[in-house]
Amino acid sequence: MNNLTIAMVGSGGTGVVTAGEMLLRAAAKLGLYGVLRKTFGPQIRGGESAAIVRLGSEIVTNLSGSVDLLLVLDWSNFQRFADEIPVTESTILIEDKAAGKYPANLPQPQQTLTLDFLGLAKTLGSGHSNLALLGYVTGWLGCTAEITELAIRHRLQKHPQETIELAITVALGGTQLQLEQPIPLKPVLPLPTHASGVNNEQNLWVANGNQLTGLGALEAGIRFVAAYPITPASDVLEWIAGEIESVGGHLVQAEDELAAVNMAIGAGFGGVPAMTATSGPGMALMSEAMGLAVASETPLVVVDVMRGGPSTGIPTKNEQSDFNLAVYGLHGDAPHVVLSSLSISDCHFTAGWAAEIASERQSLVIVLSDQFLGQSSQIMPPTASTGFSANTEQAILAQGEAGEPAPYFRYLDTDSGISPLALPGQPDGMFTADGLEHNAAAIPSPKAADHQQQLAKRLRKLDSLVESPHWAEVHGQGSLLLICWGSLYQVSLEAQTQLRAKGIDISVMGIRLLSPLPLEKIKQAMGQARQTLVIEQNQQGQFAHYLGSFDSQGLGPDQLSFHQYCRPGPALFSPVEIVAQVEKLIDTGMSSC
Amino acid sequence: MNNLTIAMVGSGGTGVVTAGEMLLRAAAKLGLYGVLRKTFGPQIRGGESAAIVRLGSEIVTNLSGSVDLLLVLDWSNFQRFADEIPVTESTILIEDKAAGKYPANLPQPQQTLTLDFLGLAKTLGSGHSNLALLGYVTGWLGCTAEITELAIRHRLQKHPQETIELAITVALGGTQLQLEQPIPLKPVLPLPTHASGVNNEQNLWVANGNQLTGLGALEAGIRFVAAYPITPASDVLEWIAGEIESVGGHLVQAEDELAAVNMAIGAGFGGVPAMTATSGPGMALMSEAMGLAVASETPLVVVDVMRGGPSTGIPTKNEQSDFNLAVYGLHGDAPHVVLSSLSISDCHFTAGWAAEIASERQSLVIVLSDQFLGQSSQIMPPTASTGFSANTEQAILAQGEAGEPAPYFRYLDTDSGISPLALPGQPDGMFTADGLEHNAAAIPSPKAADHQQQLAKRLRKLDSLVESPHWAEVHGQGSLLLICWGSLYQVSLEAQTQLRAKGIDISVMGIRLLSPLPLEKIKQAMGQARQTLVIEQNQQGQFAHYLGSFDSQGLGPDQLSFHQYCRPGPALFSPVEIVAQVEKLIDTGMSSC
Amino acid sequence: MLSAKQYKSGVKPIWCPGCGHFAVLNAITKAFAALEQAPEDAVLVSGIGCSSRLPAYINSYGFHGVHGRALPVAAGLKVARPDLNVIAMGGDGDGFSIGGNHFLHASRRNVDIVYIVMDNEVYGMTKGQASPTTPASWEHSKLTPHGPEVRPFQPCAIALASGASFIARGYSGDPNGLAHMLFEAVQHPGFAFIQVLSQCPTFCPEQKQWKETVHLEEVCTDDPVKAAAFLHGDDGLSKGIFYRQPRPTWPVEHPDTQPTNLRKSFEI
Amino acid sequence: MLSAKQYKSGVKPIWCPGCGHFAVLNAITKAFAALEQAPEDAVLVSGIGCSSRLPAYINSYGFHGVHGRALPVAAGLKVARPDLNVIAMGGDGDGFSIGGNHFLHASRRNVDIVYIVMDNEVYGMTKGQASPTTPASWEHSKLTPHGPEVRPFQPCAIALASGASFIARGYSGDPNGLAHMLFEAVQHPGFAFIQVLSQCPTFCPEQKQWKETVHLEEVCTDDPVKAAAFLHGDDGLSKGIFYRQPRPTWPVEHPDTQPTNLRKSFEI
Ligand SMILES: Cc1ncc(C[n+]2csc(CCOP(=O)(O)OP(=O)(O)O)c2C)c(N)n1
Ligand SMILES: Cc1ncc(C[n+]2csc(CCOP(=O)(O)OP(=O)(O)O)c2C)c(N)n1
Ligand code: SF4
Ligand code: SF4
Ligand SMILES: [Mg+2]
Ligand SMILES: [Mg+2]
Repeated sequence: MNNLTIAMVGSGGTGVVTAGEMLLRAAAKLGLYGVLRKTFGPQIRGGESAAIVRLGSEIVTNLSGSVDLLLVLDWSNFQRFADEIPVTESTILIEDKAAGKYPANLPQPQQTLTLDFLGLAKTLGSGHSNLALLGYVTGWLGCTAEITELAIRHRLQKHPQETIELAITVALGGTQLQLEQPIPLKPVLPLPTHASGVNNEQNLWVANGNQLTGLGALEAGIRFVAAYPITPASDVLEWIAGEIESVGGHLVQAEDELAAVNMAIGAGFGGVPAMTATSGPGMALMSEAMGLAVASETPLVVVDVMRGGPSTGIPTKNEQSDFNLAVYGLHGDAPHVVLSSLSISDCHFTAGWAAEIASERQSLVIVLSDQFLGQSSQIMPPTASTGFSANTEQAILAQGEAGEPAPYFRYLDTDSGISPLALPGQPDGMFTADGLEHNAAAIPSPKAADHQQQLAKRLRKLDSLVESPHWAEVHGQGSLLLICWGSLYQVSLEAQTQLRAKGIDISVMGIRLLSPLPLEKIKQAMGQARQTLVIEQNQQGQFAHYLGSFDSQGLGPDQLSFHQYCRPGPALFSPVEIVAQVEKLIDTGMSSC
Repeated sequence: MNNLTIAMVGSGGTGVVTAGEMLLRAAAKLGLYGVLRKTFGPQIRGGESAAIVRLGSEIVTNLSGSVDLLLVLDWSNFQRFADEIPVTESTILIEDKAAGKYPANLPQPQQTLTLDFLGLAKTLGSGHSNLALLGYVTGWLGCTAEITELAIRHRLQKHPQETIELAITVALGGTQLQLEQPIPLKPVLPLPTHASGVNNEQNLWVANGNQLTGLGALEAGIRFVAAYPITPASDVLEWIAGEIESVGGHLVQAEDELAAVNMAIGAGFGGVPAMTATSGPGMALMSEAMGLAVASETPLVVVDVMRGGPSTGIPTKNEQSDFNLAVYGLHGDAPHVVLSSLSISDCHFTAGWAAEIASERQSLVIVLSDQFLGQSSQIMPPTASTGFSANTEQAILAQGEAGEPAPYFRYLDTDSGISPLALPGQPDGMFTADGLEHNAAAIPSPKAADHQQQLAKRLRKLDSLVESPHWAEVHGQGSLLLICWGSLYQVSLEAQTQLRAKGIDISVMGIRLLSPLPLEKIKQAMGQARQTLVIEQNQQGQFAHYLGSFDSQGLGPDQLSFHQYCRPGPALFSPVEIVAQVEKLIDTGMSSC
Repeated sequence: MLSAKQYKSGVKPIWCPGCGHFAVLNAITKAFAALEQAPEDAVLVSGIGCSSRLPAYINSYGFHGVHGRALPVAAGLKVARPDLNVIAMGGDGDGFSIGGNHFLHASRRNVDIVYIVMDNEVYGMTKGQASPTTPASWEHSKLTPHGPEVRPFQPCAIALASGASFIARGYSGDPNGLAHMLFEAVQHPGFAFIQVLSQCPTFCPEQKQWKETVHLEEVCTDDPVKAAAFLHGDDGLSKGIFYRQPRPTWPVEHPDTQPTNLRKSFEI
Repeated sequence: MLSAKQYKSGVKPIWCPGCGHFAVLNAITKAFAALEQAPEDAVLVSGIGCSSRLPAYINSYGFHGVHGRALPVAAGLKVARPDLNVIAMGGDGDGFSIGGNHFLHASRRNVDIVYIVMDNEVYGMTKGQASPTTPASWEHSKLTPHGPEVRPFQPCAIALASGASFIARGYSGDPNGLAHMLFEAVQHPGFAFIQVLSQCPTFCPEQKQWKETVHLEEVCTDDPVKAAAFLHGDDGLSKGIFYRQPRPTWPVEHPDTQPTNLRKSFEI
């Protein structure tokens, strides 16, 4: 075991999530890798909450599905986390004396230690048992006092000095307690060599996917963002709001999603790369205007950070059930691009790519991220610059070439399907963009020939995308091919590692380009594998249906044949769950959805 | 030839569409069958327009794709109708003297007659050459003066008496002219025996699909309709507006589609069967709230009268390109029902069935009609009562049984998936309907077990629908199976007849239940056929993809294999076009989309 | 006859301690007791937000819809089922931001429903972003780090301009006053709008000041010109019933409507 | 310098003979000539409706969007490209029915754009249904056979209550007056709203009467209370610039904004 999962559970404002954030940062300073997942009850404030921190000496991108060390400050409503924090006989439990009654229907863990964190905090003049707990854990992990202190200072930077100093005192009290009443488990992580001090050499980041989506977008040149808050997408927008002005752009808080998407379209029409971010209910509202972006060929990026559906559903939990809406949810024949982010850090890359495609193809690009990727913080090496650019260099070509204004065909039927685009301000390019069907000269037309020309052009301009090397990440060479997308990719890679340990080699494909689908490449990979398993986190197997829909078409010998495993949220997929599905498939040749 | 297509083309308010309506009614009174299709230029008033009337001695449900007799009052902008009114060497042309110049790039028709309709009208004190034309045609068809007169009176019933009398005079002048300068073609229709008088025996109707959708809805018990105007759905709403109060219901004109769909949901929650009708752009806006209907299990019928897309597209023309939006366009896993109307008269049946299903399954039912079905008028026998009923008899069952209020589980997980529904006013059934995920007792819950239970229940409750005898209309027994939906069904039946004449037997399946898909029944039919051809009127083959997506799933021996032919609007599919595709398939074994 | 308490459903509110929405809940139960409301004949319809969770906490029927659409759901329900007492409710984000259009049109359509907006000048549920009523200089949301820099929305003035026939403003610090307004609003025929200053201690602790600044104004008038002059000069912190002018509600009944044969119009 | 005529694109309007929208088209070209507008620097943004077809008829850039969303498209464009002269336009259905929410929020947000609503009190394009401004008793639409029976929407009063800083009403029978208003509106910093009584002879022939009933009112004020009193008593047929009170436009520039390293915040 070179990684370790620690869950801290509290209630009534005990601050376990704050402690989790400090723990992650302390671990980063120690040179460890890790992921933090926060989870809350329905209350806005003061309700039960939990922080799950998984640490490792190598990159950690997802959760394991199990908990090694469970720290509980309050047992009430613990059952809310039953789906996410399984207690087994092998769990090591540390509970606060004041945590209340151990839940009746929970198995007894391997070892239990009851400590007086609250008492300790009170002795030191504070009510914050969470900080005592934090120091207890960081001490156990081998953090120096300096590291614990730095982590606290970072998290509390906006608080009064007094509060910060007291917090440090309480935490260090916890570290002291750990020496007296140690955890009956050694941290099994091979700690980095500089574990005795602060890690200054390795320049690690702590970031979540939503922030990295923002970074990818701004680095690629997005300079206009329209926002309407929605969980779990708000922090894409909030991160951008804090940064976009410094790069000369603007974020507008719109009155609703209809306004947000249309504002972004307006900016895009003006030649300023534009984006909006939302979640399922908001994207549903954007459907009509997304169709306008398609028909008027206006660049537009829409990020959907998926949550549980349908309707308001389960707003704070993970699911991959907006696939259908993203791929098929426009009226009319409306070809557009759908991408999926394949990891927390890949949110950066995919957002950048989306911005570039939207601009280069004058098209709508939907990015499917999800609640896990978006809201989980990860310790990671800085993501590389993506190099993507949304600069609209495809503005009209021949302008002035002939010495006088050439006739301008905004929607010219070119080989590539991409027509020369003029921007307001260019004297030779005046036209009226239109969601009404039009001819090449942008004049409204209901003629069959114009309609077919424009439909074909809009479809064709996306064709060559499937040649992009970014279409997917493929890892390994096995006789079984595991196909997935979104946050399941990293979990699948871990399952791959676990399977290899059992002597089973699989290859894992995480598809970044969901639409247009790189069918040939997928077929090729499927052809090399003996079996294919498609997994996804929704009830109906939406992606699998989509993949299957490309079958029968050619009626050729290369019919697609694959197995599938799907189930809805809110519980995250775990590597073990995927391993079990692969083994079941290998054993029986069967699988179900 | 037992049918005949007459096209009348005019411009600048010449009133050919009015003449077309009168002609259809006169034909009905004569005992003929027929269809009238109106088509307009982009202008709201006074622009070019055309009426295409196809008449027959047996039921006529669609157009033929060709024109036998072309009557032109104005040649300017004739090219606008090039897609719909093909002129060939065999066309017989009658033009008004004042019609202007014969279009340069048009083939010369078989015979041309230039007559002075305008002069005739003027002589009689009117400017309405269209009425002279009307009388000319009705006379040629064999209508008595009485029939022509009745048709005019009906159409002009809201006009001053004077206007009506003058109109009749002009029309009868046209009839007279026909005796002097006859059309060089005999009406080849075997006229009904009572052709010499008014048909009083046979109780025929003249109706369009939009009206019949309204009739089906009201007869099945829809008593609340929320409306926002949109072409080509407005006349569903307008017809209902004129009738719904008389049956004790209400129609509300809403401020937008978001309001319309939510109003209908509110009424449905109150136990009053409710509906709204719209077209692609409006349905896109309804996506979010349709998801609410699914999650809260509120009965709701949404009729989408499809037009050309994407975006504003081609609002007045036919296309079947909202299939994807209807089937897949909700966020989250949101099972619902999608039906398609299979003919003008079937709009009645399908709307009724939709109302019954929505109520009986507490579900969202989308009905896909299309511009052709919706806005084309047909002479038909009165449609039979559908017998469908949206009466919400599934309201809570056990109420009061125990002598005191029983605990009420609004979202009880039953075998059928249908839970007992209480309506406001019932003392024992109080609950809060919710789009948030909830447990069986309607209390919000983000738990995996509740989510899976409710998702499964909402999926399961639609399962048995595929057993309904109404799932499709299947006609004939051939080695080739032609699968279609919507307005293509009737065209396919005519293609079937034409093919039979050539010695080729095919079977035609018009699918009424698009989702959930009656897969087993389709497979069975496909199993019996040697080849299957799926046809539809959109660019991307949306239905074919959907059908194909059910392949690979079972990995069984019964993989779906079919050919497809698809193309977008605005031009209507013709029987000849389908015949050609079938022959091509038989010849080469190949087909393309 | 039920006591105010008996109108509580027993479902535990998810609200933060000190949230103003508790007072609104209490005011509703009090008004229901005073109205002797049969629980099964009341329907509380809401959108999405902390405030919109309220219906589940009341012992009656409820509909917790989607964000911004409480009013159309409520209007559809009331038109279809005029026998019910339909009360729409939600937050300032729900009602004035995403739901703004329905607010305009409900005001002018005048269906006989009550609409309570729990206005805390913030998006509570999504963790503290500015709403339309947030002061222009409020810098506490990361989404608008310089403050929204937009003139706040004036709900009562807009309700008036849109044609609302009953306009009032209550305050969560005065649940009895609010219960009284609600009592009046339910009895008012037509669309009755109550803006409630309902504090959000979690994201707007500064709203504690309301205790000092909210002031009663006895200005109730039936003259739109007077009401307009008052509301356009108002500081937004006055409370009271400001305007009350009953006018015909929608739908208008047409007593001469005859049952007809639906099929008649198709006959040739 | 271009003449008014040179601002016409040459695309033939689809409008009916006598349609009021022709006058609006002419007023725009006149105002552009007076403003010496560089055609390539103007963008006309519209929704869907007869009126919304206008952009294609002007020699400039145009964006013909979807129904009801002209204002957000225009606002996004103007914020992104402050160098452009952005004019949003559409019909009463587009702007006050489906687009009502954007009207409210554009009024209060005060982005520097002009918004022209060609108000013919009807949905022209969809063949004559009632719009929000249709008289309650207008019985000519099959969709509302008894008339809408709803109090008409009062665009100027609502604009005022929402915070619009320039409010005017013009008339298609007076294109010169309208051109003048538009000239002023373009020069007004912030959101400038012009309601144009623009007749639809096809569906509302009774609007010919406007020639007699529309009257000029010289009441322009910068006092919202005065403007409110006037607009709440107004008959809807007065024309003139009613209100004009420049206030800071959005976005507010923050001159102290420094270029930062976007990646800084992620470092541990
Ligand atoms: C279509 C849609 N957009 C956004 C959201 C996210 N959302 C949920 S509640 C809310 C705002 C709540 O604010 P308010 O209505 O003022 O209620 P409060 O929580 O302050 O009581 C938002 C934006 C959503 N659920 N649906
Ligand atoms: C989402 C959507 N709903 C409905 C329509 C249908 N529609 C087109 S124009 C229009 C109303 C036009 O009225 P108005 O804005 O007053 O313009 P006018 O034609 O009178 O100038 C409507 C309802 C549409 N195109 N899109
Ligand atoms: S966040 Fe604010 S509005 Fe929401 S429950 Fe807490 S105090 Fe109330
Ligand atoms: S219908 Fe009315 S608004 Fe439309 S073009 Fe004709 S006159 Fe103008
Ligand atoms: Mg609020
Ligand atoms: Mg209009």
